[in-house]
Amino acid sequence: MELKELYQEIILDHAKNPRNKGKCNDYNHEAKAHNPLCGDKVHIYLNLGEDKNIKGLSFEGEGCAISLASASILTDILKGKDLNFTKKVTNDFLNMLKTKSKITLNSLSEDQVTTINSLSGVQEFPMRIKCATMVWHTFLSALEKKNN
Amino acid sequence: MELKELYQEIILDHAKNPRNKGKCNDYNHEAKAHNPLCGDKVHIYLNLGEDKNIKGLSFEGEGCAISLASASILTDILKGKDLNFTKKVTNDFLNMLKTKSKITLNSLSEDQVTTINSLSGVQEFPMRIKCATMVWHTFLSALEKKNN
Amino acid sequence: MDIKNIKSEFPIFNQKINGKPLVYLDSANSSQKPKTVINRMSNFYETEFSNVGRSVHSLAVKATNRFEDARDQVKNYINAKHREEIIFTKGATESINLVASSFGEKFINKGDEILTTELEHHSNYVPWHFIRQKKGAIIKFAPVNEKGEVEIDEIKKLISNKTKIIAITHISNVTGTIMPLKKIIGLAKEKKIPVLVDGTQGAPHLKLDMQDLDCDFYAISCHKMYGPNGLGILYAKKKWLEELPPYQGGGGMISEVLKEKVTFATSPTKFEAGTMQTAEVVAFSEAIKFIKDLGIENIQNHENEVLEYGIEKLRRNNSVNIVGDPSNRGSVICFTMKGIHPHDIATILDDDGVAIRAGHHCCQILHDKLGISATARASIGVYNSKEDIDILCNAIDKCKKVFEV
Amino acid sequence: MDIKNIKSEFPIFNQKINGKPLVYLDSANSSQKPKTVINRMSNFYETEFSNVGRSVHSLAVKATNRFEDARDQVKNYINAKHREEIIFTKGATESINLVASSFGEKFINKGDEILTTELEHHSNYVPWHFIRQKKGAIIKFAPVNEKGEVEIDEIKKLISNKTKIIAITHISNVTGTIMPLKKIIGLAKEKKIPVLVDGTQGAPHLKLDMQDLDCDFYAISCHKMYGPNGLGILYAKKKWLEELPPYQGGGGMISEVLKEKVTFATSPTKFEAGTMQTAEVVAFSEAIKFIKDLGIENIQNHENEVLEYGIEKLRRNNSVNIVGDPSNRGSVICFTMKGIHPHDIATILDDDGVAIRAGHHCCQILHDKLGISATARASIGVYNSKEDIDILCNAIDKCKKVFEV
Ligand SMILES: Cc1ncc(COP(=O)(O)O)c(C=O)c1O
Ligand SMILES: Cc1ncc(COP(=O)(O)O)c(C=O)c1O
Repeated sequence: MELKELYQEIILDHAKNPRNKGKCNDYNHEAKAHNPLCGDKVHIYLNLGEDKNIKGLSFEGEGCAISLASASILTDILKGKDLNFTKKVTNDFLNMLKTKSKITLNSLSEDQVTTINSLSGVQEFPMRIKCATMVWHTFLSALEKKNN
Repeated sequence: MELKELYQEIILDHAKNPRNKGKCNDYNHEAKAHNPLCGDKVHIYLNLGEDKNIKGLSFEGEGCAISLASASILTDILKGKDLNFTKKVTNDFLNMLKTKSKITLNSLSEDQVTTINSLSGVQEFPMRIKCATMVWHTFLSALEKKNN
Repeated sequence: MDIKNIKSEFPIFNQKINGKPLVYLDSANSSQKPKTVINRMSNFYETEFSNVGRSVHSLAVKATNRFEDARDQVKNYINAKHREEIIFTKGATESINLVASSFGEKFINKGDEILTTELEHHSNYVPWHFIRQKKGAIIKFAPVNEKGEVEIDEIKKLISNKTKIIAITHISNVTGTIMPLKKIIGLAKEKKIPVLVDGTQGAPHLKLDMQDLDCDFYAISCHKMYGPNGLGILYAKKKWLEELPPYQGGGGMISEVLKEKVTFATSPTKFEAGTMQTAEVVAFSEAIKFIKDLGIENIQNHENEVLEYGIEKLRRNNSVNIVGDPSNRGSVICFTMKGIHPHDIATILDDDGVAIRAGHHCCQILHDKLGISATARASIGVYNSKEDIDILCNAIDKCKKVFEV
Repeated sequence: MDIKNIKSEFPIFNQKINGKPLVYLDSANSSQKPKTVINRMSNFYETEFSNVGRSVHSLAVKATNRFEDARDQVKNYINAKHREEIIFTKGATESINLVASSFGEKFINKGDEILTTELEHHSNYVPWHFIRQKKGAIIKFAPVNEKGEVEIDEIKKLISNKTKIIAITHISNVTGTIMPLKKIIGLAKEKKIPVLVDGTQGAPHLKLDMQDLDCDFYAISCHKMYGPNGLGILYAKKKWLEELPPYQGGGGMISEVLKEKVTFATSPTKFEAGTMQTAEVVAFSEAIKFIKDLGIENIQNHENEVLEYGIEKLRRNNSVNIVGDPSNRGSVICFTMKGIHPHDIATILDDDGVAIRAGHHCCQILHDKLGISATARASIGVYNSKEDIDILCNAIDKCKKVFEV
């Protein structure tokens, strides 16, 4: 278990300067979650357009570097993308942490692949996997939960 | 632990032919007890005279050889005796099983001392001590419990 | 492993009792432990111990993984559908108390009926008695017949539209009766009545398949299954664990704790308040491995051989009266002797190194029905052999000599 | 035994964590076990195991004697007046649930008040929450001040003639505050209000004297006292054990069981339903021996030295903020770091072999009050030394490097 694998440059950057923090405009879906064992919290806001595109995507939350970076990376990469595509990325991401693989998705830029793979270091830290995955599960619930 | 010490001739005799079984005449005190772990039951009946003499003493009960013999021996030895004396014998008996001693009471006949000492073999069988003592405790409660 | 020599896996047999080899015929009370189980427990404390699920350091990670692995192994062993259906408890008694309390609190009201049998262990009656008292409910007892069986028709007769739950044993710890569970559960399903099975005596001896059995709750004591003390299991169908309120409150079982209100975690955590018996749970996975390596069918066949040999031999002894004669019997023989109280039998047998139990075996209602206050019980585990039965029978003859009957 | 070299009594330290010696600072979560305790447990299973109190054979006699001896040892160690006042449970959580349920059922009614503090562990709140829900009672929380203390005047103010019980911790597992129990109990006695002490964190560190303390209930977790998992103690004054209804129902706790009614045994059996954790109880008597051999005062002095050294050293670190500043503190330091979440601290510390815990430590109400969602906690046991603190502090500096703060 290499600490450097876990706290990579990219992760620390996202953790310290999380992208898309706050409530995005005109959000019409949202979901929240928390981890009672450690107190991490996350709240996802998203604007799903009629055209099934994620027009807006943001989060609020508190937690460790891994959970903040994961939320920041998620919002950064999935914003503006098509609904089905975001589901696929999410499943691939969750799978990556389960099976200790890396993500390879042609529709993501090389940069984006690098960014998302930066979270693969968590594989070696079983107690931290939930920190990385909680926001992705929350994103999936948000997709289901349309506000009215 | 010698089985022969436990199941002495005298004990088996009292167990098979328990003395003073049933309700004695004109009993004015009684008490009962049971051991929930093994199902042993005992019921003491006694007639305590104005003169503080135990005029009548008997028991009903179900149980193992040790408990039946103990009840039979108790009633046999204490019947007709003075209240204070019976309390003393009872305490000495209970003490004998606690401290692994033998009983020596001048006011008992040699025969009676032998009989009561036949129960001292129980000392070496800790799980059986309650079988021998329950009736003596019940006798003490009966002394306290006057019927009206 | 060879079932004929399996005794050597159990360190307890490396000793003499009153100068004689130990013949342990008290497994229905608690089974002895194979050395793999004992060693796993020490080894866990020596190298991997930490509290589970709460810390993120390396020891906690190891301990948590071992703990949750054990849950998976239990799930697989009893063929539950979901790992969340496995709750670790202190014992079968706690498992049943949990259901009686949580289910009873929510679903049992004044006048409702709890259906059970005259065969039950106090652990499958007293918890229901508490609910009867609290809620003004009624307990109905399906009667036991002279063979020690509960007839399915008797159960059918007692089911009413007030019946809220059926609580029934898998194997009687007195008569050894193996209950016709599938039929009873079938009946219950028709009426949509949930069934709790007290599996304490079933689990060590029979193949378990929760999906096939289709009961709603199944209670297990690990210490009777070659596992450690102080550990039990409650299997419960997921839908119940979602619906039932939590049982004990404390660390770990919560979702959010505020001054005004508390919300709860999902199952299994919801029902596992406070620090769990980590070492015991981890060691129990070795007990499951022990059983799986031998094969439960092989264990059952072996035990049945010993059991039948024992019953036959005791039947030939005129002074011995075997309690009950169920057509389907597992691992237990209760008996009485003319003129010798079971307590005395147990003491005399012990002098020959033979460990049995005497008393009402926590089944007072059954003993009252049978009209006897106590019985002697020889119960069989994987380590017993026909030679053990021979020694038992010789010791029984000695009882007659001591008592001159 | 030499307290400076006591680590060698604990097998867990014979290993490297990530290539470094293990520095175990998570004892408030669960303590490690000395080899005497581990060996006693194996040895008991190997040579003396049997179910207690139920059979009369030799193994059962041995096991029962060992079990009841352990009860005497607990009684003597905590200076209870009667051995019947010692109930074995699954842990402090169960001990408190037992009291909340049995006491609450009988004595708490609609509108009655339960007085507790903002410092409590979920295990000393959620069980009372259940009773609040069931009975329509009210829970009052004595506030914690900025030092992490609960002022005695605040408690005085909250006591009313509706207060039915006071439930209060001995030592906070977050701020380390040692509560002024004698004063609180004194206040309560004046008003004849019973007091339950959550002694989970007190028992491993402080001298216990129930007769002197004069509380009504005291809950202990044996696994935090160098004893085995899955075992706890409830001390309760005899008069309460006589008055309270039983908690769980099952084998062993009964007097007479009939179809219509059930009567119960006397204490302690009344509260010990089902098969007990015999091996754990027996092994726990070795944990008591371990503590007694060292002397609890020596343990306390040693731990206090390490604690004070730690607090001083952490105070000098500008990036570290220690939570609470109670004038009377035991064995626990919770802290936060600017720009680094406690979870990340714990992971980075682990890389240096340092085991701490991060989270809200089952004290969400306290964390909410402090306005922080999580803290890092280093907690001290007898095996810790000043060198451990030095390694902790170096590892903390490493956190700053990793996070470039
Ligand atoms: C049929 C039956 N049910 C329940 C129990 C209670 O199990 P435990 O004491 O392990 O909780 C027993 C054990 O004596 C039993 O034989
Ligand atoms: C103050 C306090 N109370 C209660 C508990 C609960 O103890 P257990 O989990 O052993 O039941 C703990 C342990 O985390 C504690 O620190």
